[in-house]
Amino acid sequence: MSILAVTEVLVAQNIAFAIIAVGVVVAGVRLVTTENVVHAALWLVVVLAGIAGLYILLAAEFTAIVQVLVYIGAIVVLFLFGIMLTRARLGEGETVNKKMRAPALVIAVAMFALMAYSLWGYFGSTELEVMGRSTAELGQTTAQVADTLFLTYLIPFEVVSVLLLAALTGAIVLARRD
Amino acid sequence: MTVTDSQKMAYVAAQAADARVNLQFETEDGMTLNMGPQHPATHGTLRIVAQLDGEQVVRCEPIPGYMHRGYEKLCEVRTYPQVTTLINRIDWLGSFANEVPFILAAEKLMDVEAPPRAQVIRTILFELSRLGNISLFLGDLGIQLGGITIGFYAFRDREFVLNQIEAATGGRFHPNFDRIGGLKDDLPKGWIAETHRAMDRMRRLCDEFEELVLGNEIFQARTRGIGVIPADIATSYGMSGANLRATGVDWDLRRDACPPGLSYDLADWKVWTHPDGDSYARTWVRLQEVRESTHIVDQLLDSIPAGPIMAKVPRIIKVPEGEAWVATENPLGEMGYYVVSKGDLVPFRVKIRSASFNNISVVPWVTRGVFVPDVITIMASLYFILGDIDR
Amino acid sequence: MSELIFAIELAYWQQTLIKVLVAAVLIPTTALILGIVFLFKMMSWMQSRMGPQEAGPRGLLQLAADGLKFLQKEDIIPDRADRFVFKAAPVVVLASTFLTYVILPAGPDLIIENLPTGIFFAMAVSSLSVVGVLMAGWSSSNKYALMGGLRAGGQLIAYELPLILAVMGVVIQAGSLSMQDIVWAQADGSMFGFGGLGLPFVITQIVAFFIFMVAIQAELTQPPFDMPVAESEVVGGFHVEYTGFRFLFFFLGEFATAFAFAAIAATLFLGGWWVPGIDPNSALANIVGPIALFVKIMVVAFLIFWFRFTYPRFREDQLQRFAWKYLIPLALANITITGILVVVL
Amino acid sequence: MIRLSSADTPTTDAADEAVETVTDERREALLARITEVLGDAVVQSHIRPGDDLWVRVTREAWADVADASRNRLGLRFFDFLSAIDWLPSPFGRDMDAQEDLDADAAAAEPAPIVTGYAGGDTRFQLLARVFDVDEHIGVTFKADLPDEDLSAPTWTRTFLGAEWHERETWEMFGISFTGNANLAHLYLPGAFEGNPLRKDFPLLARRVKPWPGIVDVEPMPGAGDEGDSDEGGAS
Repeated sequence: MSILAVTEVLVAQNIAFAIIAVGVVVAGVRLVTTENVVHAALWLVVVLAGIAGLYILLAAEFTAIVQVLVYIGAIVVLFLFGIMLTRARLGEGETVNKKMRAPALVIAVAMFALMAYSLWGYFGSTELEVMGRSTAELGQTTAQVADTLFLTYLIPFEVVSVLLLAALTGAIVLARRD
Repeated sequence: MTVTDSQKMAYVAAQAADARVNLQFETEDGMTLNMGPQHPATHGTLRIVAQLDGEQVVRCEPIPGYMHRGYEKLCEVRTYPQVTTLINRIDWLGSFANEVPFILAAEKLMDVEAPPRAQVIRTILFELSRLGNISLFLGDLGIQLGGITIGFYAFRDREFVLNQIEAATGGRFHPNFDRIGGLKDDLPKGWIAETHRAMDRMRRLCDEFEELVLGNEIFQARTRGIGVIPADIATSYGMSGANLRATGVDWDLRRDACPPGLSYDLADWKVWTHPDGDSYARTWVRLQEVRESTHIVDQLLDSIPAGPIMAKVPRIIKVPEGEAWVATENPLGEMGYYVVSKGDLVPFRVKIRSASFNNISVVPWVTRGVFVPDVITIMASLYFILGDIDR
Repeated sequence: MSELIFAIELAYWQQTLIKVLVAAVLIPTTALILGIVFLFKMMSWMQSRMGPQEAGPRGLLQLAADGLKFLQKEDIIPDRADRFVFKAAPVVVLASTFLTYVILPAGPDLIIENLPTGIFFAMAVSSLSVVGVLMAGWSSSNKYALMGGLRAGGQLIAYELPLILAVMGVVIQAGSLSMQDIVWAQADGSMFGFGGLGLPFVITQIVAFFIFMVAIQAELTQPPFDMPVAESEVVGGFHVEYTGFRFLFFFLGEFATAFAFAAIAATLFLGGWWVPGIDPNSALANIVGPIALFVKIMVVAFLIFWFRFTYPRFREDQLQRFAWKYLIPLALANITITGILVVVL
Repeated sequence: MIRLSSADTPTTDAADEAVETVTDERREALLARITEVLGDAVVQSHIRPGDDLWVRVTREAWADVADASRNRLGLRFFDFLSAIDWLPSPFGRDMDAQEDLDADAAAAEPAPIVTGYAGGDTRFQLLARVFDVDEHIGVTFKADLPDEDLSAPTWTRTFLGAEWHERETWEMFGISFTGNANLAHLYLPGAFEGNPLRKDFPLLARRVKPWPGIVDVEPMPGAGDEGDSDEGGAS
């Protein structure tokens, strides 16, 4: 595979990928096994940051930065906010219902298999030709993303915005009692 | 004393907030926040327990007593001249002012009166301790609100007043200078001119405060309409001093019920009131009070009569039987001593009525439904000295 | 991407190492510079403080005294604190600052990494510090710390939006997210057909500059937006339990972040390293650039600290109201007008 | 209203008396109004011309006094509320240095309880002061409390500020106030026993280390220890 082409940059990329991937997996496992909700949220930060790192390795800077800004900067912070503001019981002592572990495992494995199969089926034979091509040619610069979003997919984009706005308004109406 | 429409509205709003808060208090248990005894906002060891709903105060109770020194008991075993050493430490920022009402009460019981020169100098020193005290209030309010610059200015300019007190009495903080029947010493040379200069500095500090803090939009947003105390609540709690005048009650003991022994009528000055009763009003009234105080001092400095500074009093002071109540307008408000004498060397009973005690007892009433930061501004604008609460 | 550092060809790993070292040295240095110039000298003159005017020659020893004091303090971790999170929090805050330095251009070739999405990257990583602050507030097992952390979180989120929206105006006008391109756009611009002075965006984007300055003041949790650390309310807020070296981390982070934000403001609105009269393509620009940038940073930092020493503090809800009711609509209006003008002109 | 000159200036005596008569009338009028409003509740009164007015009321009418003061008499300003323990020395002075007690031998044996202005029959008396902020005149109210039942109706229904004063009086004198639900310690620690301001409460600091008191003051030659205090050296 051409990804393993012997250039310094690619070696570095592969090493970085290995480190980040291992980190993400470990953090993901810790995320679901830890009993402390705040710790879980913090492990989520590690997972999301690692994935942002992977995006950068794939030359998708814009996606990576959006990942950091939206997921870490906003969503996880909201999680932490919610956990700290409410009186969620922290730490041990909580009796977690473990009966559903086996079905959950089955579903998780099935889901993974499905996604892996479909991705492999669709992209399996495509070769990413990285060498000698800039990100611009790969169609991943911010300008190109913006062009695609606001020209080709303008209608879906606006529909999604309206939907989110409606959801937001609805949430506020439900949450406010006075 | 008139109740303005805004006060009525504020009162109604407070009642409504009260009802709502009561409901919340019954239905959910919020977080309890313990401010103090060691907390930067309590300047001293006052403990404030606040029951919170989010950052809103459901119930807030000040708990004094961490510095109670039992002065009323101790006064019963001190001779009359010794008592002034103790009571100096009640309001430690305006120490000389603490001595005056007690000395006046003793003079009243003994039917002695200080010579005119002593009376005027006593009044000047009284006002100087007011300046030393309230100038620090101006700085402290800034510090509590996060604008620490004015705090340093206040400390800087307060030095000039303290220097004058020190030059005249020998004590920067605790002069112990007032005597039954007069004063310990006469003024040093050049003191009058130097004090005029210090008054100029204080007026400049007032201008700086007005520009830097009082006129600031953020400051106004933090204090206007916050901590509104209507006039009838204020009198019911016995609030006094600038806190009472900020509710529109035109009452100043210096002007209206000045006890014999102080010569405020030699000066031409004005008592300022403010109709709003909020934190801003209290600050504003205090600022004007400092300005008026500098004018009083300036005028009295120019009208010090010649003569002795001590009346004829016996070497060993035995106070005839009787009871006397003397209250003066101290920096923090009305400070009074109810002295019961049995013709002994020591007072039989001394009830110390300190201003902050009454002023702070209003806190549970006024902090209902406010936010935690507002507790800080309200406490700061009510202005208390811990020693004045705990005695 | 600049492959050259003063025209010396280096291997990738060597470049990376040098860049990391430069950033690692820059952070404490800049924090110290701001600390000495503004916190000690300017503040002591403005507030007539004694210590920094008197200690040592010209009062310069005050910083050494304070630094020594921090270092010899006992490292206390509260008994019931979440130890790991407690220890990690200052590092997270400092890391976010560290990452911001990556995209700061100090000259045509002096930049650690010229990302095409530079300013966007800076906004993203600066939002990371919220996580560190929340970690610190939560793990201290202290009510004041928790309140301070929550306040900081709410405040930083509320001001992220006006910050980014203010930047958008500049980005629309420059037509790029890259910091270098923004500098170039200002260098190439012209005022009423006169190109000699270029076009610093502070002229066309004065509204955005105002919003940006207000927002970074809030991001830095400085007065008048210092509710998260207000000592008279929450006694230092999220770092109330931190002592000694760990506190120093927060302290350094605060000043280094102030420097970074001042640098971003200088780059976005004042032309960054570019000086009128010096050819931006020449090697001279690489030498004059850092100096020019530094001067501009000091001007912006002066504004930041001037506000800090002048204003009293808002209340938390007033701050939120200010952000949502005034700053964000203003920023949106600014973007709209800029967008229209860019299309029309 | 302010006497300016010192007492030894003879010219102002006439002016002094004139002032006293005026204020006297004001206080007489106030006393008449108080008597009219309170009726039988007023037990005894005392006026010190030009100075103050003392009114002793019955304990039962204590709460009505507050209500009448604030709502009918215009005495709206609450000054303070406290109590006096009239138990005389030497019980109050047993912590004095022995030298002082020897020097003051006359006071060494318990004297009968003598109360102050407006009289009194009991050892404990309540003491409270209200003020009229418009007319600038104040009244000190007193009420006798029998030893077997040291309690009085609360003032907090009328004067909100009385709560802290009543708490202080409760812990310092052991006087309880019916109707004040919040009689908790204000100054003293929760487990404190005793009522410090009672005259028979020993001041332990004095017991441990006697205060030198007046012994270190050299008596002036000719200054009589029992004589009236008018003679003696001026300084």
